[in-house]
Amino acid sequence: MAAKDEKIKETEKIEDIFSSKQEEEPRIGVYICHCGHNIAGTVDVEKVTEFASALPNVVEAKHNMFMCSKPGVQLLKEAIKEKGVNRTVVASCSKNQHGKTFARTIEEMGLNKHKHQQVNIREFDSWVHQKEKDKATKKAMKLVEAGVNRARKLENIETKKISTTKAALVIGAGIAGLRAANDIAELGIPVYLVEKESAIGGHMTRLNKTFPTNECPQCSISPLTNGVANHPLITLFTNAQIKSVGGSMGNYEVEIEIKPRYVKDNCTSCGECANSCPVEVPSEWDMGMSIRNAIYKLYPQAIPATYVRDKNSCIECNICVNICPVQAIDFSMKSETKTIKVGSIVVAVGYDEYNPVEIEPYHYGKQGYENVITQLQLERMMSPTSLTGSEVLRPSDGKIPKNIVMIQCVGSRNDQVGNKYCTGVCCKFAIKNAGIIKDNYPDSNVTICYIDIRTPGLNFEEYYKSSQEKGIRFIRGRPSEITRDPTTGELNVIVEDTLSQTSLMLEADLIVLSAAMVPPEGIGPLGSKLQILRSKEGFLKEFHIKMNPTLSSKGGIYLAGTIQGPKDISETVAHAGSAAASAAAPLVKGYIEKEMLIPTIDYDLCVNCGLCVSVCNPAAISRDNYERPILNEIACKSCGMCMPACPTGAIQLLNFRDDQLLDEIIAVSGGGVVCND
Amino acid sequence: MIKEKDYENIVVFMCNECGQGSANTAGVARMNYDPAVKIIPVQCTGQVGPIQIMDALNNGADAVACIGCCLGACHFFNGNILSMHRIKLMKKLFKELGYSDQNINQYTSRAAEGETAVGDFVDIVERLSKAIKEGGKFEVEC
Amino acid sequence: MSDVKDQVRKYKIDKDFEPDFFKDIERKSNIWACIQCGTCTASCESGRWTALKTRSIIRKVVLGDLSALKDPDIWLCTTCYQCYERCPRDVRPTDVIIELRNYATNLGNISPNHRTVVSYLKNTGHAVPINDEIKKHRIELGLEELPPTLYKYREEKNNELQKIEKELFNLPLVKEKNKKEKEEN
Amino acid sequence: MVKEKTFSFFLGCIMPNRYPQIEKSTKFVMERLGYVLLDMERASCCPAPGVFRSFNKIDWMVTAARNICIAERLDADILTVCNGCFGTLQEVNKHLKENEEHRELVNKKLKLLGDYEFKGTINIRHIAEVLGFEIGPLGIEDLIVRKVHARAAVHYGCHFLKPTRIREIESSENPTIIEDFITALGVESVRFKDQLTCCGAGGGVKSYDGTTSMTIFAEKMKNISEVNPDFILDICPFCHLQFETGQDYLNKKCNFNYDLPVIHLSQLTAYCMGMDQELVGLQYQLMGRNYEFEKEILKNETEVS
Repeated sequence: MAAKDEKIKETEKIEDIFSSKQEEEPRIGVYICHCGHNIAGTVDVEKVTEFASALPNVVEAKHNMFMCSKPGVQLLKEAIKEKGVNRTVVASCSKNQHGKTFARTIEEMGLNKHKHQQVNIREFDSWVHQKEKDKATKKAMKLVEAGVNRARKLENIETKKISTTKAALVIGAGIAGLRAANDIAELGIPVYLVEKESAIGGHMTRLNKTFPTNECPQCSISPLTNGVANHPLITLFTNAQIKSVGGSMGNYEVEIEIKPRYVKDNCTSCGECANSCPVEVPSEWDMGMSIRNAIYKLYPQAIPATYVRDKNSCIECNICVNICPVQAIDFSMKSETKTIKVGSIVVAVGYDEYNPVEIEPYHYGKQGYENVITQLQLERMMSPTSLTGSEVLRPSDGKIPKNIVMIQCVGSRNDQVGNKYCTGVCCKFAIKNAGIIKDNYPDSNVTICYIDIRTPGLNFEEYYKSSQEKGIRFIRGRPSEITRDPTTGELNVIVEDTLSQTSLMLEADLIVLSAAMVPPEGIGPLGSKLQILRSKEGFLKEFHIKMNPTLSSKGGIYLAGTIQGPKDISETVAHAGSAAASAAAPLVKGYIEKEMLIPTIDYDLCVNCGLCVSVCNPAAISRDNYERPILNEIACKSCGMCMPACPTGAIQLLNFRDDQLLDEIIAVSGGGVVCND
Repeated sequence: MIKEKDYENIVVFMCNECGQGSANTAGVARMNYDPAVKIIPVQCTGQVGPIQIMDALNNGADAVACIGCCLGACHFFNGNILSMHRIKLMKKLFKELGYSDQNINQYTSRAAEGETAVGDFVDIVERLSKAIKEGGKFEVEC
Repeated sequence: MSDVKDQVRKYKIDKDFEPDFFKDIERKSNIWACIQCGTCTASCESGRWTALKTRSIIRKVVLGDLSALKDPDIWLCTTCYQCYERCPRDVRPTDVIIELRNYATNLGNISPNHRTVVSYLKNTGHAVPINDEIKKHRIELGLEELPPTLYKYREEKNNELQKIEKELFNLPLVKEKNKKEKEEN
Repeated sequence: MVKEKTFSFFLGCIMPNRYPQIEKSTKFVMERLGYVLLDMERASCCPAPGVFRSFNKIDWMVTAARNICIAERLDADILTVCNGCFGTLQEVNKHLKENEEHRELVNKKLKLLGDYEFKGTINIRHIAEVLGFEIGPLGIEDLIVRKVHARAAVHYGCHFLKPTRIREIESSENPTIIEDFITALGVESVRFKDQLTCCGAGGGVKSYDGTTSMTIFAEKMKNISEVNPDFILDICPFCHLQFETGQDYLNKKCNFNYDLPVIHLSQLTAYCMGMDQELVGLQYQLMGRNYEFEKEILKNETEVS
């Protein structure tokens, strides 16, 4: 016992050193709530009150039937007014339920709201120990003591108002980016829209049809593309990318690099230049399913309609320069850099189709396996503007295939290639394309080899059923390989129909791989420029998977669409709309309120090791020119992870300082005042 | 099982989100658990360092645990994983020093399911009894 | 018409499975995560000609169906590792089959041919022992009559061949019938 | 450090006891290439990865570890010419280097067999890997005295490349190591259907159920005969045995008329490096006894030796 007392004395000594920081003597008011019978039925509130009143620095201890009621709150007000109470401890329900009520009350009385300490003796005590009343009472005492200990050293925490720049940046002009840009602009906020391709529209404009209604994606998206292109508040940068990002939540400064098109804006999109261009290269946009010239338009309905010159494949014969009726072509154009100031950033850079070369048994892209294509290639082949005239033809010989086999889960659900996730849309688009082929070529045999068919949600199971009714053959089994007979060149798909336990060798004229959605190329550098985190799959990580799927790891930067994870078009649009609303909110309001619950850095103790920098997820701590850590108060998320990382204890989160936590720990771990039963 | 008088105080650091959330849910559902379990609210389990854990043990706590969000659902991205690694290291250290590593633990829980928190508490007690049985429980010499 | 009493139960009940039997199997968690996609069966060269269905074997392990151990099919795997290479969930079916064969061996399910191979190893140190014709060939080729392997040193005192014979691959002699089988009989 | 340009030559079972000509060829090739081959005295069966591993994994590891220990004493990497031996030794070597628990267990059991302790100081090499990568097609070009003009059906076998994550040699779906090498010897590789499937012998199937083994093999032979090669080239004596006895079996039991010579990579390389056809030993084999290589002489043998 004596040893314990000594220890308390020792800690008091340390407290003395710290208390020199304290401006005022703590005067604590403790209030125990009965919560009707909820607390008082189990915990002996009078005993607890008695115990609390004997604790050091407590000037008043009372109990009340309902602390959250008007008379209860009045107790607080009177104590502050009459007894000079400057810290309050209320032992009642959880912080989330009425903690704020009491904090607001003391704020009304002129105290800082962080001077209130809420102790939960209902959810954490009376409700879970109803049968052990004595123990519950004892526990309540300990918890109240902990609360009082904690209250003793509570500091003032100010709330700052940060004004925001009323403009937003949207990166990526696919369906997600367009939706987000449009929604933000409709709220009256200027938007900068940056697209790396020469035209806006993204993957959706590549598709032939969209499920489940088989409607034309070009028709669905064109009102949006036209609307965005003509919106007075939207500034469009095509052929552009992000160079650097500075600043923090509410006020970002972004450098954008715009690559030259080599065609001026007075282009009338007549197409004379492309017709006369002697260079022909496979079109990346069409996944190699068509040919484009060195000067070209991404697709016929492209917006902006201005042509663009591909400098790498151009042979500079100058034919186009001379033939252009409006002299729009100018090879001397240079890339330029623009700096913009924005309050919020929406990242909507979309996805890439997985490249199946990694899955060697399927021999995708190998010589002799030209008839193995991906779904996106099939979409381009079937699209109205394709080279084949929207006919499905075998790439090897241009004949109409009789037997078509689709292979699901290529690059999805595969530990070996590192993509453990299910892309979730492949089943739907394979069913869609299989159905379209079956409609157009009723004599063809279409087989889909799947592991599981995943078509949840309204209309999709019906869509699946209708495709079954069309006579598409579904085989449950993942093909092990695509074999090629070296003498005849015929392809076979080897698969087990697991439902009938038969090994099959399917003849295939055309094999379509339903490749996964993967994070787009170049997302790593973009992520590090924005200083936001990525998930282990490579997509950008959302703030919380359920409650905040559009905010990124950093305040003020939001995610829209498939960059957060694979999604279909309707999910993407919904996600982008939500991102737009979140991104616009602080800009419409004009300011952000932030409680400065932040760490302080004691530079006398700091050894510049940088460990706090490495653990700080929102990248709020960075190093200055002298390698010292400096805190960006606005970016800080008050998690306190930097605290244990610090080897010298130089960095301390306000109100969660080591010594403040110690006081609380002493009480609950049994080292504090001994309470008698 | 150990007798109740063998231990008095189990200190549980619970994070602001799923940790305290699950304890609140357990309370609302009136689930019973050991009164020795006492919760200290923190911002994130990543905030709890060896200092706090040793403080608790030094001041008489019989067992210490950190309860955070599920892996992949930490509201501050990887505080729970950081804490997990930290406690793993501490366990290793305890073992090397000759103490049982069973009385410091890291758990996760789900705010919507009070059972997860209560399950964690039960496990803490079970492990503590193991530590006592092994005879290597960390104790302050005073 | 056969008597109703004579009918044998064709469905299985929970008691027929022993889910804990394979609890020590290596990489258990991976095996449990099998999605039954059939890549292994489709890859299986042996399975194209025999009743071997790798996927069903893995399924039986997951369920704890011990009939997998009595199944002669597990001995038809040529360990070509094609399934091992292609499995999207990294189950490594070849290793699972080898483990099953270990379990089956412990129960005494070993074919007489395999016992002969083991006896060769124990007697000569080789799975394929030398014969007189080959000895002749060796001399013609200018090699030593006997390769410098254990067999050459079999006459040595306290030779290691005897130690190997004593210590390794001591297979259970008779097929032990487990309780259930006895009951059924 | 292990000795450079020196190998402990692991014989295994089938090569010394059935095909001594492969042993002869390998010694010839390696000596010509300037390597020293050390005899591994008292080595045993590797033991075979299909059969013996199926009975008792630990005993399998112990026997293999014993062989590795013999080479560790010689302080030289092991050279094998057999996929089975390579499979066993490489896998056990790698596994025991990584898995402490098994290493202790195996070392405990090794004590019962003699003064052995697995230390993990050496690596296991396969002749095809040494020839194909270390020497390489460019390296061999200057050393050969004649080229063979022929079309070969190359059979890789299974355990040389697979499992790729343990072997770490090359892709198992599109390997080219042997093709690249034999092109330098003048031999053209012909692709045939299902080239990379098993010969049907492994995994103890040949001893367990000869009929299944032969069924798998018959399909293989059908695919090979369709492209009509001059000979079958393999890198494993067990596959060699299967190709030899299998053709014989099919001829006798199923009225086929196969007579394709089966040649190990060592034999072909030795012949190209100047070994007499007599010593290549086709006359001792069951198939293609009278096969003559269609050769192109590049230089006189004396120039080389």
